[in-house]
Amino acid sequence: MKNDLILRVIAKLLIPFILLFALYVQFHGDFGPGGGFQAGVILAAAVIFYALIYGLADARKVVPEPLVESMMAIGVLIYAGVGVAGLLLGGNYLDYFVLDPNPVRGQHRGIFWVEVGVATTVSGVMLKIFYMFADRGKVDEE
Amino acid sequence: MTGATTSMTLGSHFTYFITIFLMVAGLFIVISRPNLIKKLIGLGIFQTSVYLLYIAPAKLIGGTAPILSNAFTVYSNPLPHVLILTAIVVGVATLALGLALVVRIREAYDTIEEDDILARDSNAEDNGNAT
Amino acid sequence: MLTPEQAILASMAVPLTGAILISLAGRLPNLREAITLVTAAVLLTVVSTLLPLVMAGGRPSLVLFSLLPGLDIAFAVEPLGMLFALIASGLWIVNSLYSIGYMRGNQEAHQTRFFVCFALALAATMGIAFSGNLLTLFIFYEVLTLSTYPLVTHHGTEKARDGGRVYLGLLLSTSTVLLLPALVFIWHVAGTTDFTVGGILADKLKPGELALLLGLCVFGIGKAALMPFHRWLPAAMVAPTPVSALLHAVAVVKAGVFSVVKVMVYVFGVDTLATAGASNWLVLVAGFTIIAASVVALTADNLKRRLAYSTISQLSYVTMAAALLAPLSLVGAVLHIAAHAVGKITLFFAAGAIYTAAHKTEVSQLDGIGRRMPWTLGAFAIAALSMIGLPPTAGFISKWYMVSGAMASQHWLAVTVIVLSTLLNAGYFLPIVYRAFFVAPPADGHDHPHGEAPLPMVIALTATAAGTVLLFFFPDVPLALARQLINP
Amino acid sequence: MNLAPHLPALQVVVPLIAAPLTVLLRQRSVAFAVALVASWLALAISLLLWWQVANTGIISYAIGSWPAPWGIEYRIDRLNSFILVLVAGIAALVLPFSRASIESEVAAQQHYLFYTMFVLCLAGLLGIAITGDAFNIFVFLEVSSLSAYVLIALGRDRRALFAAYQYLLMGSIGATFLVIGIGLLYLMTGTLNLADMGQRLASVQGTRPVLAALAFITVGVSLKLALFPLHQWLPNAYTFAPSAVSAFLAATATKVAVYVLLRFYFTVFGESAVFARLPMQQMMLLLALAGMFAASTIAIFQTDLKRLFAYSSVAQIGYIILGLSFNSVSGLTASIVHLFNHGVTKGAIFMLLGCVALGVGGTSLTRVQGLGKRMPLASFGMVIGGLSLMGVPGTAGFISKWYLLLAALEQGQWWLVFMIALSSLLAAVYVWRFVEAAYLREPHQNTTNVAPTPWLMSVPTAILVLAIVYFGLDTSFTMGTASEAAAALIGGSR
Repeated sequence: MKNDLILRVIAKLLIPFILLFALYVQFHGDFGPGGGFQAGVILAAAVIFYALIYGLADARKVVPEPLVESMMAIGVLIYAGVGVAGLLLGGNYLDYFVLDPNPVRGQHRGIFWVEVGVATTVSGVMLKIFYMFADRGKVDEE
Repeated sequence: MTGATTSMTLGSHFTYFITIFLMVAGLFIVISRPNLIKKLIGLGIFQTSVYLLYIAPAKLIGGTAPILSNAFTVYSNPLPHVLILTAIVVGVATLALGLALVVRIREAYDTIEEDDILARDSNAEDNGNAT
Repeated sequence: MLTPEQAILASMAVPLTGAILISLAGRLPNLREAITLVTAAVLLTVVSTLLPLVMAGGRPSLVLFSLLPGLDIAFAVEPLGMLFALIASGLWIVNSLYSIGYMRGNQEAHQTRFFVCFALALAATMGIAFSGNLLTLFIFYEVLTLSTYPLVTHHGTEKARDGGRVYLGLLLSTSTVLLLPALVFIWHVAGTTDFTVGGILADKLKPGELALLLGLCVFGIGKAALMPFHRWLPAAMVAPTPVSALLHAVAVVKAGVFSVVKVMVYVFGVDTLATAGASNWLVLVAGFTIIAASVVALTADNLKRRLAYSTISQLSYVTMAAALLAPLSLVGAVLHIAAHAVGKITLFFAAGAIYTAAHKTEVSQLDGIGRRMPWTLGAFAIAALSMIGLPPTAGFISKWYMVSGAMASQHWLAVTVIVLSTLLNAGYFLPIVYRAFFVAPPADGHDHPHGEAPLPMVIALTATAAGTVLLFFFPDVPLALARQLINP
Repeated sequence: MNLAPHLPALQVVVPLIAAPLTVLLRQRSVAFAVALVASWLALAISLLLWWQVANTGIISYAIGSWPAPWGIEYRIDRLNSFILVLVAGIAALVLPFSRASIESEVAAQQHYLFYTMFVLCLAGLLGIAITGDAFNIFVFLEVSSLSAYVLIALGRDRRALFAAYQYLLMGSIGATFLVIGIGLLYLMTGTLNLADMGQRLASVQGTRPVLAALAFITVGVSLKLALFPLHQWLPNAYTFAPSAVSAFLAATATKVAVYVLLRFYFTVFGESAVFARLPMQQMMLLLALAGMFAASTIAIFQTDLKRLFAYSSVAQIGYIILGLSFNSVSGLTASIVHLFNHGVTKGAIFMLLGCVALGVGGTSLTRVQGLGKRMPLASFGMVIGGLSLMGVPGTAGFISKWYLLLAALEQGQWWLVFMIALSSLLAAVYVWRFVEAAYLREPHQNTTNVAPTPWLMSVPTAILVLAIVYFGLDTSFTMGTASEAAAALIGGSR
């Protein structure tokens, strides 16, 4: 597949849009359907798509495995960090109201960062699963 | 919640029948199939039935997505959706872990049939090189 | 000088410390044996300091700590426990002397382990003697079982292990399946398990329940070797003879009957049992055990086996006498604990001496042996008289009280049992004495020349035989303690 | 700022944050340090919480400041503060133990993963115990279970993989049953808060969905707590998992599942509803007895010590359920205190087996022959643990057995008293198999070179063994908490 010109060109065209769509789903999640889970999966799908067309080795260069593992961890940390921030600002754990003088904006801010954390972890996990399975049995065509 | 308001008819409760069918079918697959992958598929079906169990009653006929607006007064219950989103994530994690285990089992045993695995282990024990 | 409370603690701490020191001195046999003897002497001294106080009516007690509210690890000294502690600690000295001779004479292995376990067993025995409630007694009872197990299996052979399995299995199972539920039940009913004069169960249970509970206790105390739970005693005879002597003539089996008497007097209460008639069945069971065990002893050729069955039968004297509930028979029961202890330990000592000197274990091999080992067999004869209950030995006094008690309470069945068993006792002991002294030794030449056993052993068995006679002439202390038991 | 009011959240959050940190740091000694600090902090927090609850009563903490019936509530009473102490305490001891233990049992590049999964599992178990929200229980249950599957699969033996797979299937089915039950309850009451649910159930008590929910939850949780005959996953999982994992799971995972059952029975359904409408009492009694006898009997015939004690766990779970089935304060007290005491005992035994496995290269009965000479302290510890399983006075096991016997007597069930005593005899038999091998057989010739036990392993193990004796002598902590918790469970329900 690596040598199929059409696929490679179309992939190059599509992947930026997939990434863009992921960001849209991520940020629009506050107002409409969407959010971190979906965005994370779409983000991961873009990379998986890339791996399918350009090969696993190339994908590993773009998104190396340690990065993927770190993404899983960092996402959880962001989520937990928002909770701790609530604690530090005098509220309960995961209290968003205190994140901003204006409680409504506080809610907004809290949700935003939580969703960032979720997206990071979900895409990390998805990629990790993909890498893990794709690696087995050496099906990668080199 | 919702279903309880209408009378007990087959039609009004059809989601429950589907739920129970999926539940029993999934469980049956888990129990009856010796193939480890098929067992996981059964487990997936079994878990899916739970999603339906939660989601179906949350939908109010005529209700909209629970986003405040002056135009609507009837909303579907959002909480089950959130719960099930969590449950789906849990299900995905379980499935991924299960599949990963199956992959490694296949590498270690060269088979994914339950009977074969058990047979191979008991042979190993007989030869005294179990541990 | 020790305060009474300190003395109680010291009576357990001394053998424990001894055990530690003995294990440390394992490399130096002479030092090790010296420690054993010193420990035993110190223990007897400590226990003796309590005697005047108890004779004067003092009842020192001590609560170590509480497991649960109302459930304490507590100690209390009363006449019965005092007597038991005196016997056990006194005979330990003699026995240590004897063990040294026996273990060296037979070149036994693992001698350090032997002496350590012995000291541990003595600590547990002291705990049983001075326990202030049934729970404490139960705990030390189990410790005694566990600490004597290595002694029983000392030889480490398959046979020893089998014997050990029966020993441990029977004692552990009776105590957990029968005694422990009884203990919980008593606590449930009475809210306490303290040993109290007059008992703690008065007016709390129906006669049937009392009888059932008594059964649980008496059979649960498997060390009392009441049939059908007597099999551990012959099984445990695979142990070296000093073990059989001290543990299966004194500490373990006496701990059993001691516990039975203590439970009947201080938990159930003599009056409660008498009013309910809850112990009548026990007289029958104990009587049956006496006769049946004597008959088995009559047919046994192995000397130690014969002694073992004799022990079973003699233990049931105590149980039966206690179950009669008459004051005189209770005195008899208490005295018999002492009388049988000194008598039976002499018999075992003699058996061990014969084994050490002549390597003989069967009764039929003993023809003419009395001429070569006059001291040993002389002591044997005196102890045998005590077993039968003839003067001038201690056995006569205890049997006298028992028969008087049985007669006073007009329990003719019990009287019959005692008379019949006396005949049987004579029937299995006198032939041994006769063979030893009056039958000519076999002339088939398989014999190797031998004389008496090593000196420490002879000293020990002579001492205990002398004790048997002395106890006949000076029974004041045991008698006084026994009287205190029935007239608190 | 004052962290004291936020202890309930921190109880779960501390290990939860430690988990990604160990992944990020990767280096195994750093990961170990992070996990260790987290587990010790968790223990400190749990003790503080226990102390607070003992002095000031129930603590309620609203996550995100959303008040109780709507938001997720962390609710700590006597019962779960006790469970928290058990779980955190065992974790705090097993973690230092695991450092040296996994050295020989887990591949080196997976060590940081081990710590990640361990603290994640810890967070999950603590979360189950602390939360007052039904669905949250399910989520934390899955967090702990998923990490437990991974931990088991880390075992070197290939059978560990299959054991983990089986556990995964059974565990997922159990969790799904639980979530079905919770769903039915939610349909009937419209709330997920356990306390609120309990109040609202009163009006729909006895309707068919509620009964179905009871059945689903009972079966689901029974799978998790390995109630006979739903215990099939347990022996393999405990046998082939790394020793540290066996110790941790044996001491905590099933115990937390028991807690969930207690919570649903007594706080949500109420004991009258559970025991009056269905023959739950008889059923539980029967299963408990069957477990006590069948599992003990199977244990007697095992040749591997880990497996032997795994079956013993199933039997001991029977005791806990037996106490529950009495439906009385003393029965519940016995259950709760046995839950704790058995956790401590089994934790110690499996840790000792870890030391033994390291020392003589295995835990089969032939390997441990002559262990009394080879590893005198470890064998002595095993004997103490065994005595506690038998319920010998002076050990923790005696206290719980004592209360169980008392509870049976209160019911007037004499035959049960004897059954309990008989089953402890069976325990004596399987413990004896070890004693005989260790003390009465000549040492196995392959075990002449005993690897020394590192102090990181021996010290935590020794602490836990001493704890067996300590809790057998000083019962103020265990009994005090358990009896109050039991009284609150029975009294607090309708």
